[in-house]
Amino acid sequence: MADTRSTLLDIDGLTIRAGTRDGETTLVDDVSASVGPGEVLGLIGESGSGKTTTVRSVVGLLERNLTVAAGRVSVLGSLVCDPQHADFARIRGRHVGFVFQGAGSSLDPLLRVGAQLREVVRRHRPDVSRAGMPAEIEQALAGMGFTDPGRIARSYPHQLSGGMRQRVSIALAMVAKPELLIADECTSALDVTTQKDVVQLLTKLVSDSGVGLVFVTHDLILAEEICTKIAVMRRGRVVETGATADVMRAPAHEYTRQLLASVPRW
Amino acid sequence: MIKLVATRIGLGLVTLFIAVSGAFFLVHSSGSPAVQILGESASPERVAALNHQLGLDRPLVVQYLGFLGQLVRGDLGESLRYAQPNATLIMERLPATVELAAAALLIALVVGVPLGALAATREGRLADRLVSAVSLVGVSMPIFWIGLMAILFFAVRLHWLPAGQRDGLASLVLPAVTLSALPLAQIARLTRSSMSETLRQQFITASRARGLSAARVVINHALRNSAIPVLTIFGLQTGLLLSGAVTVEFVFSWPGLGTLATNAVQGRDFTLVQAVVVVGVAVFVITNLVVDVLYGIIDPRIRDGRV
Amino acid sequence: MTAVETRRRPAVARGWPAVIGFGVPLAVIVLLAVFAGLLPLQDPNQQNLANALLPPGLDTAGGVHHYLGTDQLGRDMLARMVYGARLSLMIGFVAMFAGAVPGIILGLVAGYYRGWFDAVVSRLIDAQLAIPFVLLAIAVMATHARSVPVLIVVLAMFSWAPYARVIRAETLGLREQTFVLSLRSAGVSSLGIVFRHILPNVAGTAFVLATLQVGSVMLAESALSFLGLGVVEPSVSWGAMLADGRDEIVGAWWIAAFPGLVITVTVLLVNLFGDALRPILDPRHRGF
Amino acid sequence: MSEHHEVLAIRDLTVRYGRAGTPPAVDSVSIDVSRREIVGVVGESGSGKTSIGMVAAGLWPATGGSVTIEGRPISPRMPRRDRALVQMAFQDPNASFDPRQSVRGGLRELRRLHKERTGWISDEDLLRRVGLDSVLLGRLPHQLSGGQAQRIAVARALLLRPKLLIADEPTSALDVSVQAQILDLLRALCRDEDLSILFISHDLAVVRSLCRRVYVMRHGQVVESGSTDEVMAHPRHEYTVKLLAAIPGNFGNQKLDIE
Amino acid sequence: SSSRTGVLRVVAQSEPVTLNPVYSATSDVKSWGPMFDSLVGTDRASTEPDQNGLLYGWTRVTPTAWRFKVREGVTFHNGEVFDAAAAAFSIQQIITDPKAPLAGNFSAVAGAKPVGADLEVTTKEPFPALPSMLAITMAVPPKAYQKEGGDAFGAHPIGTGPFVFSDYIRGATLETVANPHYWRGAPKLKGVTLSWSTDAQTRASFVQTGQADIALDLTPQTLRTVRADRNLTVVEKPIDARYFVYFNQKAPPFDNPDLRRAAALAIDKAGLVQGLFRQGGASVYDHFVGDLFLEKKPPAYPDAISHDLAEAKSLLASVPGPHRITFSYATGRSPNDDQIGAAIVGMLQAAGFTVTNEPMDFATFSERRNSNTMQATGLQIIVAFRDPDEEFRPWVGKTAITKNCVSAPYDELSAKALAEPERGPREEIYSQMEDLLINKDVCYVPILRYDGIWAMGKNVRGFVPPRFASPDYYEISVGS
Ligand SMILES: Nc1ncnc2c1ncn2[C@@H]1O[C@H](COP(=O)(O)OP(=O)(O)OP(=O)(O)O)[C@@H](O)[C@H]1O
Ligand SMILES: Nc1ncnc2c1ncn2[C@@H]1O[C@H](COP(=O)(O)OP(=O)(O)OP(=O)(O)O)[C@@H](O)[C@H]1O
Ligand SMILES: [Mg+2]
Ligand SMILES: [Mg+2]
Repeated sequence: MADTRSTLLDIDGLTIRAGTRDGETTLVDDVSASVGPGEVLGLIGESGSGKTTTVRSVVGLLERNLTVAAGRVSVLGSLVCDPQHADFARIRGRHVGFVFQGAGSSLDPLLRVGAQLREVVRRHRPDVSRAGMPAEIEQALAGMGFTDPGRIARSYPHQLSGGMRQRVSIALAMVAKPELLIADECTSALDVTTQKDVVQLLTKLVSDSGVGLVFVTHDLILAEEICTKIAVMRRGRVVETGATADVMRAPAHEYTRQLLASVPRW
Repeated sequence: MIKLVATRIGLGLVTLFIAVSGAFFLVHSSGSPAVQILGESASPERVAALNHQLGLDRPLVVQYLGFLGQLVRGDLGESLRYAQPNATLIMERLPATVELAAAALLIALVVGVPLGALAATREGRLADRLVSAVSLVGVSMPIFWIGLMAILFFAVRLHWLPAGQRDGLASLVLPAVTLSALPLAQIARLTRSSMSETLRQQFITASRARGLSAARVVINHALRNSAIPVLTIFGLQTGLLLSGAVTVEFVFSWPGLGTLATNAVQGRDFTLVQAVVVVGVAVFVITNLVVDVLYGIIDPRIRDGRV
Repeated sequence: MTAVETRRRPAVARGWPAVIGFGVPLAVIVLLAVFAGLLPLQDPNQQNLANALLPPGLDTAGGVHHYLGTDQLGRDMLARMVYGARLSLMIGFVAMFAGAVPGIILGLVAGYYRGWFDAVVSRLIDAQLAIPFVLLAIAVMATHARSVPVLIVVLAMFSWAPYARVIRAETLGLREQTFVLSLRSAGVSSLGIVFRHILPNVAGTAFVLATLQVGSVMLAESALSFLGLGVVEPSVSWGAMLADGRDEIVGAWWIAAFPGLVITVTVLLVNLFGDALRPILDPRHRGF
Repeated sequence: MSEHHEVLAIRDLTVRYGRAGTPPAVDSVSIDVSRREIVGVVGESGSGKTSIGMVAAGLWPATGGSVTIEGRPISPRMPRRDRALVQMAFQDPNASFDPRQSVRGGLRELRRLHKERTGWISDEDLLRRVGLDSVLLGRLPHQLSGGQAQRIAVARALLLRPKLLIADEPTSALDVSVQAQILDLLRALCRDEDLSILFISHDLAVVRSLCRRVYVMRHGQVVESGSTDEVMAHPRHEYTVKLLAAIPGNFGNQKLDIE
Repeated sequence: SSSRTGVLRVVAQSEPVTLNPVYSATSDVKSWGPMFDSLVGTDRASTEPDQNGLLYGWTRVTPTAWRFKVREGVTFHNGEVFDAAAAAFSIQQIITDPKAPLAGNFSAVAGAKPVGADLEVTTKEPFPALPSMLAITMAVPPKAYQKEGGDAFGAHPIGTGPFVFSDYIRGATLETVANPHYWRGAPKLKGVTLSWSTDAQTRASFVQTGQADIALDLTPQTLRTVRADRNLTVVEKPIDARYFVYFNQKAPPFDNPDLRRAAALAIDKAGLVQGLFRQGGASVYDHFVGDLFLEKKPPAYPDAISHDLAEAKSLLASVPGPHRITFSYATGRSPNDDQIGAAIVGMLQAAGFTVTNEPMDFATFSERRNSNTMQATGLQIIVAFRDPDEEFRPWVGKTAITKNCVSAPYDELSAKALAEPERGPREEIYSQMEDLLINKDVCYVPILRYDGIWAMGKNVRGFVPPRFASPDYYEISVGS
């Protein structure tokens, strides 16, 4: 699993535009970032600053009216994402796990949770036998802090609470054991105890298996705790980037300072 | 469960009552079978005499109550023209119709759904337009024309298949394909529209992000989520085909229920018409039950429905 | 590493040309139908038995051109095609609407409210569908003088139920979605939810059904003509012409082929036009 | 305790999904919210918080118990006029928008419906209050970022000037500065506009800064309740203790020191 | 279905409701015909009654009583003996059973009974057409018939005919096998298998693909196809099927004879034949008598009406308008009937009438006709048996179904004709009647008569086109 290549994800000068009624607007402007094995990149920043848009472009799943206007994105060095050739299919799921923001709507409403997990395992995990399938699924759910994974596997998405759905979609991304995991606000609906379980699982994965993680969040405290480096976004641009400790203790940009100042103090 | 089935049966009976009453008053509003039995040159006196013998000169309400009474006892009555139990007449024809309709629906489904899915995934592109054009030919061309052309080409010219009559599997091909044209088009079109809707939803994007193959996403997620309108139209066709097969049965001299029903209507064979309607309703209520249960199976949210 | 390049323009961008491309021929058909009287055409009902069944071509028969040939009674096919467009388009569209409007409303209301109303509507749908169309047509036509309005009523009665059933089924699913809850919470009335929110969300399906229905209705009209229940001379309609040509299909193919062809073309145009129009009408396809 | 001092009174509420016999999602819960009060509900994922909110907003029937707002009983069958009394900001904001309706369209519809209650603010100002630009008015739900959708959901609820706002994780997708702005807005509305809030959240810091009283839920039951400071300083229930211990920054024994 | 050698596969138009000849319309003989013999035989060349059938050697004992000899040694398929009692029973059944369509034609027959070995038939009035009528009356076995009842008998019929009922799958096929004990000797065929196909084009396809040996009752439209097929023999021959128009003399506006005449003048019969049947299959039909007995030269009436649009117009103009009429006809009953109707409407319109076109299905048509609510009516009929009386009886005078052409002279002439024993003078009387009806009163306008069309494989031999109804399968053989 450990990769000899230095970068799992390399984003270079990414610019994304949206076609709107009054011409084009730029949603993501010249963004660069990289993630190596065992690294956790925290993508933080203002709501609407383009975090989701940036990370979705990595797997080639932008909304229809958005286009990549400039820049390069490479995943796992040799695996190249070229929208013209729709090569994303090779990396999606298997090499890059992706947890969508709004986990509630990223589950198929008509399939039981277990069936959705099974589908992914079957696709990406040839090592899991038929007989081992239920155990694998229960394990993936248990890892997400579910005490009753059997019941969850038998439930339909609408029978779960918001936090439960969010955990299910993390499990769906993790169960394929990808080298790079992109998690877009994956803990936002979790209570702190559950959040703790999930975050611990993620950090364990990073440190033990050398997985790279892109962690999009607005929770600065959480970011500080788990990220090795941080990129702060505002209005489509990365305003500040660096090692977590540096950014947190000595924010260079005015916006970062402002952000840190408004963290509710415990 | 038992309660559900019981209510269903109850509702089915209501449908039966409405349809059968409707049919009763509709047929009785026009003409009498007596002239059909007695031919062109029958005198009014003889027509009246036969009407009397058939009990058609009784007040309508009396006839209606008599008919309902019979129905309650599970008796479909006796055909006025054939002088045979309607049940027998219908059962003679039902297998042929079921065979034809099932084959046609199967073709419509097996061809229509993939076509619609293909069109939806290629929305606005050439493949989409082609699928539209091809599938629509089925809705816009008269069935008799398709049927006759099929006969002239595949039976008379090429001698590949028989020109009609029910005689083995080969004879089923042309009528079934002809009959499938309309449902095929409807199914393809609805699959396309419903699927293009589904493909826009986030969970589809999410499935793709999970690395599932395009085919898998379409088959396992998009199709299922688009299935309800398709299923509905499918259920509708099951019922419509019973009487909708008339033209095909006509062109291919297929000994099905459609011809019997049309002849019954045209010959004003009241009791037979009513019996056919009863059978139609029965088929309908059953398919409807299945379809409604399937809604719930396909979409668990409907099953757990909010109030 | 390859540059990440601009994505292909979405299909929507090609919407308008398609709308125009399919809309213009459709408009031409409609205009021809409307202004048939102003065109240098023969009387569509002028019989000339001596010139019956002339094949299409540029030849002249008795000083008159019959470019599309003549029918069994020697009437000019071209004139009949143009005049027939009037009634056919009217029947197609009016019957489609007359079926669609009640069908969609009933389907929406039944699917949304469920309960007794749904039970009643569902029973009616089933009952309607279980009664053979011919029976209905014969009964109505036998008790009413044959006229275009009566014909349209019959055809509408034939077409409302499929809408109702399909729309009801879709509504059943939509009403369980969170946004409906949110609207309820805002105090939006059930009718408001049904017509302002559920309706736009089932419009795609309704649209497809309706465009399909235009063709089915024209063909159903033809079937009625064949049973002797359709439009009556001197009215001309494509469906009736098709029925007339039914027996001649081998010997004098043009009598059925031309009306068949225009029905096919019209239905195709209506559907393709609808396909092209739908993304433009649907806010979500517009991209902003 | 007179009913009339309470804006929201939930008594012995039980909510059960599916067949009788399955364990209830909400089990005999009582919650009160007084005028201008912000009451927090925290608890484990799946503990029944949203379920309570749904019932209290009159969107889901109670299996047992009662809910009243200003003395008026709440149920899915309540009169339409009363609906404006209680508004809910949904946990999954995106799913709570009609996918075919623009932001402006949604607001316009509410204005038409409740003319007398919605005149207090223009669309532009409303969006500004929740920190959003008015260009978003023309957007469709799927074109909003997560945080934007969430704020619009809150704004939409506030537009009707409800007596009670049920806010289900209203700031979970917001960055801290925006979050602070929203919390300030909520506080201001409670102070000036006679609003009361049932604030469902998992963010204990937010709850502590916003709510005077808090209910802690687990497995469908209220395991602890009382003044926020009290509960957070001296948690009695074992689960509350766990909860507090799990706050990021509290674990790993690193006290945060942010300035 | 592969052809069993020696079995003739026939595809007919419509499946009868019953195979009981007593309950069947005469046209259904195409289906049950092979199993039955008519009481009186028919000469194949002249199509007149002959002396070679089950009954022969008849004499008219009084103007209203007939005596027939009964052929001996004939048995029904079930072994029952055919005798005078059986013949009497077969006639009696038609007279007494209200479901017997032929009863109308038998209204003049009082009864039949065996007298010794002979059969005696008595009529209420002189009825010269009796032998012709018995030529369409089938012999049924009294014992079996009474035991089963008419309805059950129709499910597995028993006759004396050359073929024996074998199997019947309703809607699909009716199989019969050769009767080795047939009284005229065993037939050449091993059997006849019937199937039905409503669509003429499909019937034609069946003989083209070899799925059937003979297709009955093809339409003019199919002629081109079958004629072009070198593997087929096509036979076209006039049958006794005709189309006519009648007016309601009792109700305005056709109570005015000038209007009736104008309408008759407006109809271009030759045009109809030429335009609608140009590929063959119809001829102008002008007279009852002459056309019924084609061998005879039709009489020329001095007042005969022939197509003259100008005269029609001027005649119409002389009557104060408006001339609003409704032309009603049944469709789907005979070749081109919808087209004929529409064409006549067009012709009437061209003459200056304002015409409402009223096509309808047959049941509605019959209802309306019987209640006499139609002004001008088009109708096709196939005469059941060839006698002038058959033409007049249902339409004219006191026996008419519609009371359109009712006046004393008709009844007087009719009585006179029936009483006339000699054929020649009798036809004279009918000629007078027809002149009155068609040319003077203009109550009835004969339009056209159409041909029967049959197509068969080259291996079918011995086919003789029938005047109506069924081919005689007895004489047919199939080669290989
Ligand atoms: N399809 C679209 N068309 C036009 N604008 C869009 C579209 N999708 C998103 N946007 C806009 O792009 C900007 C960036 O959105 P994005 O979802 O990337 O933000 P984000 O950083 O993830 O915010 P949040 O933290 O609130 O989720 C926002 O202003 C949003 O309104
Ligand atoms: N429609 C439903 N059908 C069946 N069970 C349901 C349904 N909705 C919720 N549940 C169950 O009820 C319980 C409580 O759910 P609820 O959504 O109220 O939790 P919550 O406290 O809001 O959790 P979270 O913080 O994760 O959003 C959960 O166990 C959930 O699985
Ligand atoms: Mg986002
Ligand atoms: Mg919740």
